[in-house]
Amino acid sequence: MNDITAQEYAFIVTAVIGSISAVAVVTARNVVHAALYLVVTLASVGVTFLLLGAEFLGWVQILIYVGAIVILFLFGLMLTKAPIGRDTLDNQQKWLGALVGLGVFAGLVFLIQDAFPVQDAVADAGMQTTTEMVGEAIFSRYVLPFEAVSFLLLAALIGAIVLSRKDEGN
Amino acid sequence: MPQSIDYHAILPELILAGTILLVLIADAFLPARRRWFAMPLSLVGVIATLVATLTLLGDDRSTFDGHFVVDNFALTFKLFFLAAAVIVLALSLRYIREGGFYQGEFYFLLLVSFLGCMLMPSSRDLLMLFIALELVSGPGFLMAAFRKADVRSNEAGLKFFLIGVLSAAVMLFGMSLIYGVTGGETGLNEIAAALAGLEGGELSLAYASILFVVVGFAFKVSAFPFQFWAPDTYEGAPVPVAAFLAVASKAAGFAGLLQLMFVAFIGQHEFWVPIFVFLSVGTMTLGNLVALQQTQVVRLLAYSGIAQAGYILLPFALVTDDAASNAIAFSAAIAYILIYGIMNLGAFAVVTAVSRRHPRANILDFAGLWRTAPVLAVGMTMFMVSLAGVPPTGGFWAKILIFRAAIERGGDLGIWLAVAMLVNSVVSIYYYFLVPRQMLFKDPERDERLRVPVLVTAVVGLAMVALLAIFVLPGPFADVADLSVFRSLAVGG
Amino acid sequence: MIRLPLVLVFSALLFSAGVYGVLARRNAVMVLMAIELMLNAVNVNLIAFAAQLKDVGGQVFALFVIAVAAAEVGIGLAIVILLFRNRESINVDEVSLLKW
Amino acid sequence: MVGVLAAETAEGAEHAAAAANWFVQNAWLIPLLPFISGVLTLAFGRRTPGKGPVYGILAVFAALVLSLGVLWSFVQGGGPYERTADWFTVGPLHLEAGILVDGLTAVMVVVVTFVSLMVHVYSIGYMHGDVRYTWFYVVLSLFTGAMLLVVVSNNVIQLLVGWEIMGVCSYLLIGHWFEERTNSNAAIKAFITTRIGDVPMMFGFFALIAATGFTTTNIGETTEAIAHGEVSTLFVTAAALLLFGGTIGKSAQFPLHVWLPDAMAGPTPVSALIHAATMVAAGVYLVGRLFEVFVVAGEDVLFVVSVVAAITMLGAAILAIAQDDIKRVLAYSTLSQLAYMVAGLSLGEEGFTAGFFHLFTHAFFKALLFLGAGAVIHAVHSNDMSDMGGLRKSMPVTFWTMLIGSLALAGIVPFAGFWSKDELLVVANDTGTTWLFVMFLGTAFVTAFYTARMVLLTFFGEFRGHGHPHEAPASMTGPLVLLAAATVGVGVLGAPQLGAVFSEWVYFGHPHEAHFVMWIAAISTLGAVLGIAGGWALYRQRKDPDPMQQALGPVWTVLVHRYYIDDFYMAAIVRPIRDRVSAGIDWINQNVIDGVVNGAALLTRALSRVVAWVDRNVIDGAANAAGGVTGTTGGLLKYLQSGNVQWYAVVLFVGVIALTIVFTRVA
Amino acid sequence: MTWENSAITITTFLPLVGALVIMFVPKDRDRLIRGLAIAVTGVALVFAIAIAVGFDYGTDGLQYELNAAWIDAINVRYHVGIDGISMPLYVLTFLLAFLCAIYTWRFLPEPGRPKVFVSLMLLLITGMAGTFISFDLILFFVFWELVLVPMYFLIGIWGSANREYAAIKFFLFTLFGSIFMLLGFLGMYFRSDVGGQHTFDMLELQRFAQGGGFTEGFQLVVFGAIALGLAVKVPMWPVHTWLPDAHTEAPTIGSVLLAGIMLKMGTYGFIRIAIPLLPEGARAYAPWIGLLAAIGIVYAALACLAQRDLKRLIAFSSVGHMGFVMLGIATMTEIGFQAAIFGMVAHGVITGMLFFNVGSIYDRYHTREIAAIGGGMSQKMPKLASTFAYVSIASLGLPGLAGFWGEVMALLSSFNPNAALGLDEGLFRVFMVLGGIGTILTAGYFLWMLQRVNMGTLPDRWKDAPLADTLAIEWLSWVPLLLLIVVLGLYPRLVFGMTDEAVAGIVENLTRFFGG
Repeated sequence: MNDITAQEYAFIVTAVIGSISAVAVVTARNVVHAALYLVVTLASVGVTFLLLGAEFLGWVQILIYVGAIVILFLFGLMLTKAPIGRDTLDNQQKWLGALVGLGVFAGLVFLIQDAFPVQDAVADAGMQTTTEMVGEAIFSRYVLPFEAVSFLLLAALIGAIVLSRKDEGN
Repeated sequence: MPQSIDYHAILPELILAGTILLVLIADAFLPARRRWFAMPLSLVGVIATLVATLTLLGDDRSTFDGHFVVDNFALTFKLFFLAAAVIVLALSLRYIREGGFYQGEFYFLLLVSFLGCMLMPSSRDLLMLFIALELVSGPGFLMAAFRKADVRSNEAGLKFFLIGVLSAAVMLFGMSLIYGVTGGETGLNEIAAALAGLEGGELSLAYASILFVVVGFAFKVSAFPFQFWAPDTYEGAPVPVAAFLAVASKAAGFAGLLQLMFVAFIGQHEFWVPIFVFLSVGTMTLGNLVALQQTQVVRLLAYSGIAQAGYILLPFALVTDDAASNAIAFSAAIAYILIYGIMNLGAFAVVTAVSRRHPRANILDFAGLWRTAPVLAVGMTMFMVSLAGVPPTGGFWAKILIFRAAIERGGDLGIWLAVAMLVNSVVSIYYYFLVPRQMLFKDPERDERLRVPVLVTAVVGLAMVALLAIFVLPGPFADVADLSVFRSLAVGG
Repeated sequence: MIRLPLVLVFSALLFSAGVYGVLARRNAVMVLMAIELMLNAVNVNLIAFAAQLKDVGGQVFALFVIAVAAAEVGIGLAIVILLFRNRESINVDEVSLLKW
Repeated sequence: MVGVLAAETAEGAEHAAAAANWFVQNAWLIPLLPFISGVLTLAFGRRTPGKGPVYGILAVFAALVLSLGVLWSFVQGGGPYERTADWFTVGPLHLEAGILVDGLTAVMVVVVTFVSLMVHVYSIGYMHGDVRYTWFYVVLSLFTGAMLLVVVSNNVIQLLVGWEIMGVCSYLLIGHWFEERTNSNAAIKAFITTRIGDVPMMFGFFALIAATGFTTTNIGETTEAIAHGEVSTLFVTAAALLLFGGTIGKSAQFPLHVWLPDAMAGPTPVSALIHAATMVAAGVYLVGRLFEVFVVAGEDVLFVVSVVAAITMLGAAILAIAQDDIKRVLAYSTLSQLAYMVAGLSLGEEGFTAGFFHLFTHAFFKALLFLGAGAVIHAVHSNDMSDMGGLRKSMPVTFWTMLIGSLALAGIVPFAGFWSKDELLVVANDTGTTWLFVMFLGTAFVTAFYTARMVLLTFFGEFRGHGHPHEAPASMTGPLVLLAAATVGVGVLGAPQLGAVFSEWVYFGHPHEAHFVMWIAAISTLGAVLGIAGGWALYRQRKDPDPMQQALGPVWTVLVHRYYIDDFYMAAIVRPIRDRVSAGIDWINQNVIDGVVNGAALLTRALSRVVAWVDRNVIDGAANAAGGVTGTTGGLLKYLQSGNVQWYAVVLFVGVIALTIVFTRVA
Repeated sequence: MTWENSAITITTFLPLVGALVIMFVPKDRDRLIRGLAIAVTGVALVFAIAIAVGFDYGTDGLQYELNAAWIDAINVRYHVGIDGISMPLYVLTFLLAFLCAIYTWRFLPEPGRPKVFVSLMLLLITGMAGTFISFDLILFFVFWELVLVPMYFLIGIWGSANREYAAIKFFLFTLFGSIFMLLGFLGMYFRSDVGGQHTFDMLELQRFAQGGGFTEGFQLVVFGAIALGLAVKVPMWPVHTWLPDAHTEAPTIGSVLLAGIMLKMGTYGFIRIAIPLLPEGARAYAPWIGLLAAIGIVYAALACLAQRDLKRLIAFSSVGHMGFVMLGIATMTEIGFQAAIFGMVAHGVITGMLFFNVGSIYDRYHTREIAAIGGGMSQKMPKLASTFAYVSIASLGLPGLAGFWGEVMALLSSFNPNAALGLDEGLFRVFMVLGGIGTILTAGYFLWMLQRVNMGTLPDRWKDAPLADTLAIEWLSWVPLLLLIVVLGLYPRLVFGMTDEAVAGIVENLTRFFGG
């Protein structure tokens, strides 16, 4: 018995939107459009998180990605005077790329279907995870990687500055 | 769930982290001329870390629910990384100073990478392995592009970055699936347990995800067909960085791979052994054959490094149900990694010195080196001979040990792998002797002495002595490798 | 509520789209975007499993992935900009001074 | 250590039938002395007054005295005596250094030491002022020592040692004046040719040793093992023939005779000692020493021997007729005389004594002839008889002595040659080998003829050379006189009328009763006289061209070209091997064998190129192809350059997918 | 550590120590460096002789034995010792080393650098000496390879015009061979089972083999592999092609040591390792070894006739002489082995000396082209010429000189090969005949060479060239060899006496193994 729940409806809609925009991201003629499609995709992913009951992650997704990362991209695009126009956006091997992409998709879908058949998948209520739970986990068992990541971010920050800044010498 | 943390276990990492911050801060306050102080500072920090690590020798510790372990395996690698760090720092000093780089930042990034290396062999958890890997790579991307003015360097960075991130993504996808099929496990031992119970579709999905995960590390160790970035990056990056990538970062990759394969996925060996047969043979063959064509020493070393990676991958392909022979293979791999590190660092040290006169460091630029810089020439010859696996050098034992593992494994597979390796070794001799040939038999185009930084000379001498020592007394060395084998294998888990 | 396979298929699609992007896009920034798609696919997987298994670990993992992704983007853009400054173009397929 | 490396001087058992006197017991001194003198000469010769001959002469004289002492013991009816000392051991094979002294040995040592002494003295005058005067004496002494070593050896290996050392000394002396290429050529020719004979002989020795199961090399024991051991007759026959190879080489029998005439390039005293009296006789001695093997091998082998001897005998004698070089005349005569001896031995036990008696006499008169010829050459500074003539007035001593020698050679009573030849004829007759009897006679006739020719052309008629030849110094004439005396005297030792004491010293099996057959003596003398008469008729007055030339016509040309045998060897064997075959081998070495190896190396490198090419053009090139699909020209150009990271990415994913499909066994 | 168990270790490593010491001598102290080399090798020689004197030749066992743990991981042991077979070669090694050191006092080819040269030479010596005393396969292999590197540099740096090609060729050839050899060793290791443990120890392996431990099929394969490795070093036809090049290009010292000792390592390996440890293989391969040896003898002699380069000619002659050695070994008889060892020593002394001569000739004429020299050497340099002639004649196997015994005994042994192994008599007699032909040709090319170099008249172009006759330093380094040539010739017991027992032991085992 599989009755489609409300969340599932919502998810399917989100997923469809997200998927379409995802494809759009990698096919758009215009870089800025691509960036905007990316926003939509990421947002839909965030919504998916919420639907899956991962509130904290959902908001983080929306805030960090939509709020920060995409902005970074836009800056990048501007700084590099990204050209507008189809022919220059794709390289000569896009058909090959398409082929590979489809291959990957097909393969994955097959594997997934093989592992978790849709028909006998049950849709039970996922648990509501609260921010505390996440936080607790991070600061007990995952504190070490947490620190490590902070160093990674620090390094990225410093390095990015070093590399991207114009220095007088050269 | 919240439990007390064993701070002694993570002391080395803490000290290193402290050093990193210190370097960063100090750099901000150092006057331009004094920027290079960052190096001695880092050196001190690293040595402190070394000491701290030594204090851990002997007993096994584990913390964070056994997801962070300090055992012989971890310690061996940590000490190796720290030694490598010392050497890379030594190589960097002049190079970075005279190359007009951002010194403080450079050392900062370098140390962060090494922090990642330090974490790698202790991580018994997918997440931590992932983080450690990124921690090694991230700064690596940046350092590869560190010769800002040079387009080649930029390219090196970009290629390294793209391939790196890409393979990371694939790996992550694999990890996520594993997380799923194992019912939410990320600890390696738990995963092993969980995987044991799988069958049918979930199993095949697990297989696929194991493959994805392997990809991530295969990239790191530049195994065929994920090796493309290596030559380009080594060529473009600053030489010390290339040295770091070729030795430390590669070793870190292997450290991770060893843990994954021999702990988490050991149960599935009949699935992934064929993969490693393919990876190993493919890698060594491609590396050797393409190396024959190289004209630049760094690229030569890159391909030789690929070939060597192939040899190191061979023990993975030898895994069977027999714990004893697995243990032999395991220790062979470790031994090879360590020796490989010594000879490669030595070689890169020489290149660093030569590149001061010949930035591109073509093989031809080494002509008559034994007139202009005898020590380097002798050293380089030694390293090449060792890489070729010819006595009287440590490289000889390295090969013998792998060989022995293959034979002990027995069966057609063992024999054929041994033969494959043998054939490859023979082929490799040719190109390894291209360089000594230039250095010893050709005349330099100008016969003035090459000024060699003291530290570089020291490194070269050290490496030579080490290789000779290992050749003469491989016993203790082999013991170290044996000790580093996981308890789980040693007792036959 | 939501059946796992559906979510997984969604993530698979994101991932494949990313793959295509990485292979087909010339502009380095676009390539970065594609990579972000792939990473997001990973997160979707993690969250889905986490929900299915009622385990917080997946969420934590996802959190780390996000953080790392952010770092990667930063690094990537820095390199791209550096490249752009030196050669007035960031078309990946022109990046080929280094060759066999 | 010392125990093993120091020779145990413990002597092997002394096998002495009758009381052996002191000289016999210490016969080992005989070869030793010349060796020592050789070393001394080499060390101090240049610095001693007279530049060195003194050592050699003293040593050889001492040796002669000892030899006479040895002979004396047999005159008194002493028996054979053997004495050995350990030399070394190789596995089962136990080698001894030792001496075996019997009648044969006794006679040989006397001959060798006597002639050698003569030559030593003679050379003082003849070699005076030579560039390598001292060196000459060094080698002369070494040779004498080696020859004596051969003669006294009691085992084949020791014999082989002496044998080869003789060869080298001969090589060195023939090439003494090596500035002339012809001389060095002759030297090499001599060494190699004899060596060709020596190798089979060595194998023959091996056969002997093998017959004893590789335990000993002692001549007595080995021959015993051959004779009564369990070895197939084929084995024995083969062994005998192999051994005879040595004789063919050293005693210059057909077909290996070619080296001896050329060997005349050496100084004349050398020709006298080595290439007439002693070394060439060693071949004959070898057969005698190992005679038991031949006897056991039986008729067939002996027949082969006799055939070889017969061919050489007559062929060489005839060649002697056509020679202008006086030394070559003597050389060919030596060939044929040696053949006499071999033929004699081929007659079996009866011939044994006769053969060696001829060896004995021949040594004296042939040495005499050579030294005489040397004196002549010394006087006229030419070897060619066309530059001589009428010398009997200017150098009487030489003339008379040489005359004696010639008569002996021609076989005229009462000179030595007559008795020995006569013996041979008698034996041939007794054994009923008529054909050989005829050969002997024929050769005797020819011999007489060319001898006469030689004497006449040299000492009669007008002097045709340049300058004023005069008699040689005393150091040279002295030996001539002594040898002449000997030539006259030694005959009696074998004269049946006088009891033929020789046959009591030298015999095989039981002493052989020599007897005189009047008619045979008559016939042989008649033949000799006829020959001389013919010679007198043709050469009393020298005519140009040589009367025989018209007489023989084309045959003469054949003779001048030595039956073309040398030319044949040169063209068919020496040059092809030395020049063409070797060059071919060298070519093969460089291009085939080495080629294979280098080829393998090249192959690997080629393979690497292929792979690198694949890297460049397939992996990246596929990208170019992909580019080609939607190829804008610019795009194409762009894609022609490699190192494209996105292509790397494609390979990465294709790799992943491929691995997945290949290795993930989807249920 | 008593003298008994440390003697050979000390002696063997003495040169190495010397090399290390020399490395710390400032390189402008030229004389000091060369002097040190002479001193070190001299002391080593004295030690070696002391060892030889103290040796008990009455038994076939190991003496001065030392068997210490080395690499427990794969049960490799530092097992050294010396027996009658090793002894002569061991002593010879140090003798030649000493003489080379003396020779180097004056003669050092371009580009000079005595420090490096001498150090490499000493390293080389340790390596060579080591191979003769190793009784552990890996130890043996290590020394074996140790020799490779310094020789590679000696040729490659101090060689003549075409040195580089020669050096690399030499290196790759021998390395190629030795890899197969190593394979063979490992094969034996893993097949061996001594007390439930694999072993590399030769003696234990020999016992194991005697007990029929190795199957015949296995032995065929492994013997093939090892034989290939050894044959390259010997060198046997047709894998000899590296030798002429290496010799032609190598500096005098290099040639002397190469011909004098290094080649022996191969033949020694056959007697010490291949045959005792793999009797079945030995039996199967003996005829083929014999065949190749016989071919090699004739082939080399013919090739010599075609050589224009003096040094190359002598190099080829080495191939022929080693052919006799291998022929002796192929017979698997006591006489054969004895002959082989004697042949090795004799060839070491004679050919070593020949290369000294050629080196000095080159030093005078600055060419090795026989045609360019053009004869008449005896006129200008009688001493040099006569030593050259003397040694050449020794080399063509004149009885009474060293060269004779090796050849004649080898041929004698091939008259009747070891029956216990069922070797075909007729076949080996054919080899014997070929060998005999070889001796004739050998005489041919040597005499021809002498004719073209020594004899004749000095060409005008050399008339006023400064051709100095043999120098004092040359006499110093030659006289021992010149004497040894005649001493060995007259008194072969010097070697046969040493090797007798040990060889007897090996052949006994061999024969017993086949129930003879």
